[in-house]
Amino acid sequence: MNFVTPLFLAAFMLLLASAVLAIVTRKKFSLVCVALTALACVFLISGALQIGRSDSLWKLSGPFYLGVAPLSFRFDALSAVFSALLGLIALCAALFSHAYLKHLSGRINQKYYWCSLNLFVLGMLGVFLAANAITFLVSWEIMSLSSAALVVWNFSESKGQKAALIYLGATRLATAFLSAGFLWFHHAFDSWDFAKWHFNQADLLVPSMMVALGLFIKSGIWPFHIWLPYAHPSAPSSVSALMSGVMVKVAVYALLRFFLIDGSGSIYLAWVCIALGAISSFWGVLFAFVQSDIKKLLAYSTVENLGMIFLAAGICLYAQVAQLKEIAALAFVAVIFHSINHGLFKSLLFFCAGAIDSAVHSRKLDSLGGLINKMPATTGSFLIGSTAASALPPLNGFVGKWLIYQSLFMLAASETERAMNVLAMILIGLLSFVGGLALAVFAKMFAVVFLGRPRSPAAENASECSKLMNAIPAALAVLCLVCGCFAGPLITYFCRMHPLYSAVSLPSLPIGQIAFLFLAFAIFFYLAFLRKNGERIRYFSTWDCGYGSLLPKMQVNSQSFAHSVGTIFGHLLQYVTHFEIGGHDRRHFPERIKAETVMISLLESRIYGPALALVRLLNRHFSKLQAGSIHLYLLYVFLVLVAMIVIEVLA
Amino acid sequence: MMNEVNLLTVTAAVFAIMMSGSGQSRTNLLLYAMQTFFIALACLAQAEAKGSPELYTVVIGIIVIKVLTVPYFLSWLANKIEARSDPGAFLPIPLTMHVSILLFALSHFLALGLPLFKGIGSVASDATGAISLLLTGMLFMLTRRFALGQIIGFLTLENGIFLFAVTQTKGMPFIIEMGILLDVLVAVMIGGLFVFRIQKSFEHIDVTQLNGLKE
Amino acid sequence: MILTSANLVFIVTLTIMPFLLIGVIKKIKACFQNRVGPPVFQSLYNLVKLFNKDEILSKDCSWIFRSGPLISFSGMLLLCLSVPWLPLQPPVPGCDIFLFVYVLALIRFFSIISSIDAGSPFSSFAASREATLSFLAEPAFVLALVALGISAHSSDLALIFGQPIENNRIPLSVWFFSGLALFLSGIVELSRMPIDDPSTHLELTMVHEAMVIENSGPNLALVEWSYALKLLLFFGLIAQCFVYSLSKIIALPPLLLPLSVLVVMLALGCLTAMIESFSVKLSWGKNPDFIAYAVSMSLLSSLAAFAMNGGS
Amino acid sequence: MISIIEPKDEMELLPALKQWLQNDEHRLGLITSLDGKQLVTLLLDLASRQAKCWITEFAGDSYRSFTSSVPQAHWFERALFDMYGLLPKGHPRLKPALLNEAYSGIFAPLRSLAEHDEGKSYERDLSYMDVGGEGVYEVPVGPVHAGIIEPGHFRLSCMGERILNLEIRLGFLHRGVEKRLTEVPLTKTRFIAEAVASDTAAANAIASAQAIESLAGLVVPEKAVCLRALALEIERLSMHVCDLGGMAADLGCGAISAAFSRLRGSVFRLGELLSGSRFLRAYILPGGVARDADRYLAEFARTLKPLRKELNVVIDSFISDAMVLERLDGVGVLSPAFAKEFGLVGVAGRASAVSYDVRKVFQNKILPEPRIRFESAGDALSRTKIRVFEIGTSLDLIEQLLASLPSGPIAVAAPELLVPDSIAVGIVEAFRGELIHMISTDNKGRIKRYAVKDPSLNNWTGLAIAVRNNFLADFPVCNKSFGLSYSGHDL
Repeated sequence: MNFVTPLFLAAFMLLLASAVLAIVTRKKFSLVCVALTALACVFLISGALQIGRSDSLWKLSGPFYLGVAPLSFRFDALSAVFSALLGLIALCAALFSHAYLKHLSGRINQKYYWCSLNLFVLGMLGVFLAANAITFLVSWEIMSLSSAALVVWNFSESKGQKAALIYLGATRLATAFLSAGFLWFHHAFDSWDFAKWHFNQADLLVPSMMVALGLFIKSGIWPFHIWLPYAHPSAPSSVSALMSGVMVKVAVYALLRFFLIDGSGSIYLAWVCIALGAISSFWGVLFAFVQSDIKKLLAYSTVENLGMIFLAAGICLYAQVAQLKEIAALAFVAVIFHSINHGLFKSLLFFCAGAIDSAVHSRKLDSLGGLINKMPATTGSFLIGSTAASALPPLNGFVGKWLIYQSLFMLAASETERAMNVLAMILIGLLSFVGGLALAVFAKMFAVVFLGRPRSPAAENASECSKLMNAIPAALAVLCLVCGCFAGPLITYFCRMHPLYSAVSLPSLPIGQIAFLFLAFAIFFYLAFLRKNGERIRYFSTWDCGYGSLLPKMQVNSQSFAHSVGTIFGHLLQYVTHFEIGGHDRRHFPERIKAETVMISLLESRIYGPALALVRLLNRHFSKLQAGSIHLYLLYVFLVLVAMIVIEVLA
Repeated sequence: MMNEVNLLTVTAAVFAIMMSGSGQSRTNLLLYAMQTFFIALACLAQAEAKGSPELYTVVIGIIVIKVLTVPYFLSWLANKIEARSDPGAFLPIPLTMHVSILLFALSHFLALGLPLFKGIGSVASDATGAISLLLTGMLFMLTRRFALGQIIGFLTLENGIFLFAVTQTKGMPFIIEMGILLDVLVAVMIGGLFVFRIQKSFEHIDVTQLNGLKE
Repeated sequence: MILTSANLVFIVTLTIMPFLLIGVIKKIKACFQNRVGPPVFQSLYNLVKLFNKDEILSKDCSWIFRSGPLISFSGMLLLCLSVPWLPLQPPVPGCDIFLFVYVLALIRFFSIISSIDAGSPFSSFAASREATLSFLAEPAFVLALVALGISAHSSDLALIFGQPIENNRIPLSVWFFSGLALFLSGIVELSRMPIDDPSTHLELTMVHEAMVIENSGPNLALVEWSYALKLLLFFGLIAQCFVYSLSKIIALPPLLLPLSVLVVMLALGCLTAMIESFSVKLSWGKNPDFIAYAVSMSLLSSLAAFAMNGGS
Repeated sequence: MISIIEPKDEMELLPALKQWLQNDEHRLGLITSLDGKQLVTLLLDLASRQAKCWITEFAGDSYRSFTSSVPQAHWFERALFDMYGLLPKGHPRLKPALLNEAYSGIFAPLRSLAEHDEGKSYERDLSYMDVGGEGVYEVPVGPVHAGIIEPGHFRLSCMGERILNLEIRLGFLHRGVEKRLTEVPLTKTRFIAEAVASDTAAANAIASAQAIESLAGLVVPEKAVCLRALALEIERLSMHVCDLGGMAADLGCGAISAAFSRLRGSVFRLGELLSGSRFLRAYILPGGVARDADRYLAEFARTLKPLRKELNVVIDSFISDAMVLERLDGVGVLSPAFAKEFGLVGVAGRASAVSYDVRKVFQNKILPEPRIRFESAGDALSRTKIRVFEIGTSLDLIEQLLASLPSGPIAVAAPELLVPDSIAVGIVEAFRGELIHMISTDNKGRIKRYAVKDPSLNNWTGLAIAVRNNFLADFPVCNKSFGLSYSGHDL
């Protein structure tokens, strides 16, 4: 008995109902909305789990025809995986929001929030299930607009305005490219059905690049990443979790669906993916290191992880062209697995960031510290999230990264073009560098937020937030651990999803055993050496060189931790420290010194800024053409007509 | 596969790469001497292989002039003008080393693409070291700020040309090779004098400052 | 884990060798300073002493503080049992290059956060230094191993190292350059001169020593023990690189292989001691230049790996 | 030498001082007070080899601060505030120099008991500058240090690895030396004087003896003058070798540091042969020296000869090492302008183009003149180079003194009482630089006020300025290259 279609249908309906309910009712709707959304997510997950390997198609016809094509949905393993992820994160986000919104109460319109959130989830679900271009675009638009609405919730602040504008601009651009590409494909294949399209045909390079470009923009990969660090800090944490955990994966899903799953590949797209992926993983982690706002840091880390996913996708594409089956299968699994991983740990981290924000009312790393004693549960989840994000064994982040490394390693050792071997080698070097930096980023963040002494009174007086807000990150942390330790079956499952590689056997890692041995060692040595000393521990203040109590300022903070890196990569980061020395005799006896470090985003200042300025300049000139006189417009029409006739005649 | 000459030339090139990663004059000179010594050895191996006796004289000439005299003279000079280290220009010095490794890989591919002089029994991959030396020398000259670095870069470049000639041709006439050696010596001496002059008139030997002399 | 003769040798050397290495380094340094120096096994005696001592903890620190040494020791021990630092099959199979690198990273992560935990100004800036240095050196370390792996057509460390000589397909130059790269990045990872001075008393210049400045008693013992194991692990791998590259020139009898690796490890200890007696600790700003050398060596090693791989 | 005493009006003091310092041959020696009712400004005229005291009487317990025009004065004024509670009005950074948190606000050590009974309390500003800006953190170092050194607290404000500001707090060792020196009998003075800073025992003893001798009108026998100079140079040699060894240890060259320590032992041996004490203690007394070394001179020469050779080998291998040069080059730069304005002395001064050396100006004419060298880079390298050069100079001087040692008595008897109502100073080039002991007598010829100015007093500010914008990890190297004294400062 197949319950898939009804389950999904129910999920759709419930989401829609929840969205409508939020707007319509006037009373205490929040709880009902949460319940409806959560129920929808549960249906979603159970539906996704039931899909298995059988594909099925479900069409909505009649009134939902939309003029050109019916809304049609397809349920297969790939969409199942991603919708399961969506269901899970959306469930968490809905439950989390319920508690979290109290923190924002007064500043956020809850009706508006719940409606947008439900639509957002609905849109993403639509994209994951879309079987034709129209359905895809419609869902895509719902997703983009509702997420934009969620980003702009504090439109009154100028920061929020800027974030919303940049985000909206990026989404518009992405939709524009996608639509153009889809139109072209429709023209080529005379159908809106994805099943009939072949993206990797050599003569359709231009439209597939357009589609890819749209996806790149949406995924926030370099150099289109600039909307991420604006949108994430601006949106509420639960939305950031959903955006970073799932929404950017929509682009990955589309990439998989359009370009990867059919087993052919375009070599040009492979190069683009590899290049942009490599650059953005490096760029993202480097910028993440020097950030001092938790959510900005997490946003840049998303850029890094997306970079790695796209890098793996590029390798998969290349290997498909070069007929390297094993590598292609590895990279394919890596793309899916790391998308899931990133969805899990990044949303976990964003939820924790929300919890911290609601407890301390600050996201500035340099005003936190010492939260481990105040928020023990959040600390535990955050620690697991950080270790997963730094790709440390035995967590899921490591397995994802290991798959990418392994595919690169096999590529470097394979008998293919020599240049590709060398490139794979260089990419391994780059990834290890990125890995080292990511470790530094998350070690810094964890240590500055949770350890040491509190750096502000707010952090001093923080207290643990509600149980629900603790339970959700904790559940995700457990999932991270499970996905890491029992990665073997998952890897096999993901590999089977690809129609061509289901028989390929992949190298595997005894990560579960290693983790078990490690744990056994740790417990044994704890019991052997540390525990029996319990009564022989004396407590004393931290070594202060005999001067007296240490101030909160006397421990390294986020910016100082990253300062060396900032100076080493000063050119890329545009990292400059300004000094302000004041006083009556500032040469000999300065009375005030102030040091301020500024960073100007190279891309924004050198590329996007001038480009925007150019557009504005052109606008100013072109606006003269639009004088508002009907005669002028008639003149234009006339001129165009004449021009077309001339062209026709000449042709 | 590797033969002796190849191994020696590649070793010389590796020394040149290591040289390009150091900003210290004395380390540079030491590594230059090592590099030239291995070139002399390569020359010796070539002499063995081809049985050309006049090459032995050239080897002795290289060792006396380029391995011993020139580095010694330059390190004396560096001491004299207190040019201990070079801060580098255009590119950070550690990056120069990585770029020169890239150039090394490039010269490997380039050498594989060279037309072979099959008749004289040379192997294309021998040229890897020579081309790499040439490129590294040029890069070295480009990335150093002080005149001493330019001289060392020039010498490395010259080593590359010499090595190319030795490994890829049947061998230049003896007299020309010796002449080149003497030329190098003279060039270094004159270069040293220039360094002194620059030092004297500008109080430092930063050649980027010479740009300011243009009208 | 089955108790074979190889495993027995492995475990016996694992218990003695780390302390011997540290002892030899200290002894030779003392020699250069006209001192008699501590007994060779002093670090072992120190360990026993520390395990019997009381522990002082900072009031500001949490459970993270004590987890750092514990995780670092357990991880090191795990690595020492699964990485073939002696040319024998390790007791625990299945460690590949990337797992090795990332278990080291796990240890580093926890040592960084545990050093910041107490909120000491010294250990927290040392943690920042450790993070900076290690990610700069990471590519050198990984690429050196990967170059070996590419030549051996496997990423399993047991198939790269720990092989009998006749099975060893990796060319001399790859062994040699990887050995150099591992040595240079090992200096960074092990915080030895000229990156970090392990015998200095100056808190402001230290890296590793300042990170563990708050540890005491059994906690400190675990830190020191895991450091000794790390030294063993790195020196074992480096020594194997050099021994294998030597074995390409001189035929070594297979039975002598583990022995000669042990000898080379001690020789590396001597070399380290010499560097530490005569070299100058680099200025903080010059450390990236030093690490650039390590990266260069690993790049050369990978180039060699490709050049030699071409024939097959 | 007996200094010329000139009364100066409070209003004309500052312009006069500014005018005095316009001349390159003039220096400000010391600003202090006799009993808290006046300012004593000691001025040195290097051309005419004279010392001059301006005595400014003023009412109340505050005066106009000089610091804004004469930066060198700031530490003197801080010390005056600590010792007498004299408030310098308009001082930009009036923080304790000699006292710390442990002393109550009422306590001013050199004020009379009567004034203490009045119960006047002083607000001591014990804060540190709070360097602003995001990402700035503070590293407190000391007063208990990891090495076995004396207490001092350094508050470093850093941005990452860069030092933005250093504030130095000393005074943890306040021992009441100056007060005690006025209380003990004249015959015991020398023991306390040489304990002002025990690594500078000979120089302190000589300065003290010189001041007392001038007040007693004694002429020291020539042989004693030469033996004293010998002791001074041995001390200089030993401490410079020690400092170089410390520098080598801080840079991490264990072997070279050990070699320096061993050689310092040989220098101690020289001191023992000369004076009977390895640290030259209890050797110099007013009127001459305590012991004739004739019997040991042969042994002395035998020890000296190989020492010079060995020292040269070790120093060469240290200072010609390219890595050492690179390491020290450009670290801890103190520009000549700052050095001049803060009146730096000694090695640190000569490394920043302040060529002043007491031996050139104030020493006895019969002694051989030292070669003086100065550098203008002002970095740790130049300080090390100057130190190396001075080791050579000291060895030369020791050889010259040994070759031309006059014969005759080694001491004359010292009197019980001194010339009343006058001020005398003893100025010596200690190994750290200009050391001044100033003694003022009351109307009965007893010591009324004994002031000591250690060379470190001039130089601590130099250190604080030199480390700005350096790497945090370079602070020990900067500190060692200055090689300053804590106990000499904390009297």
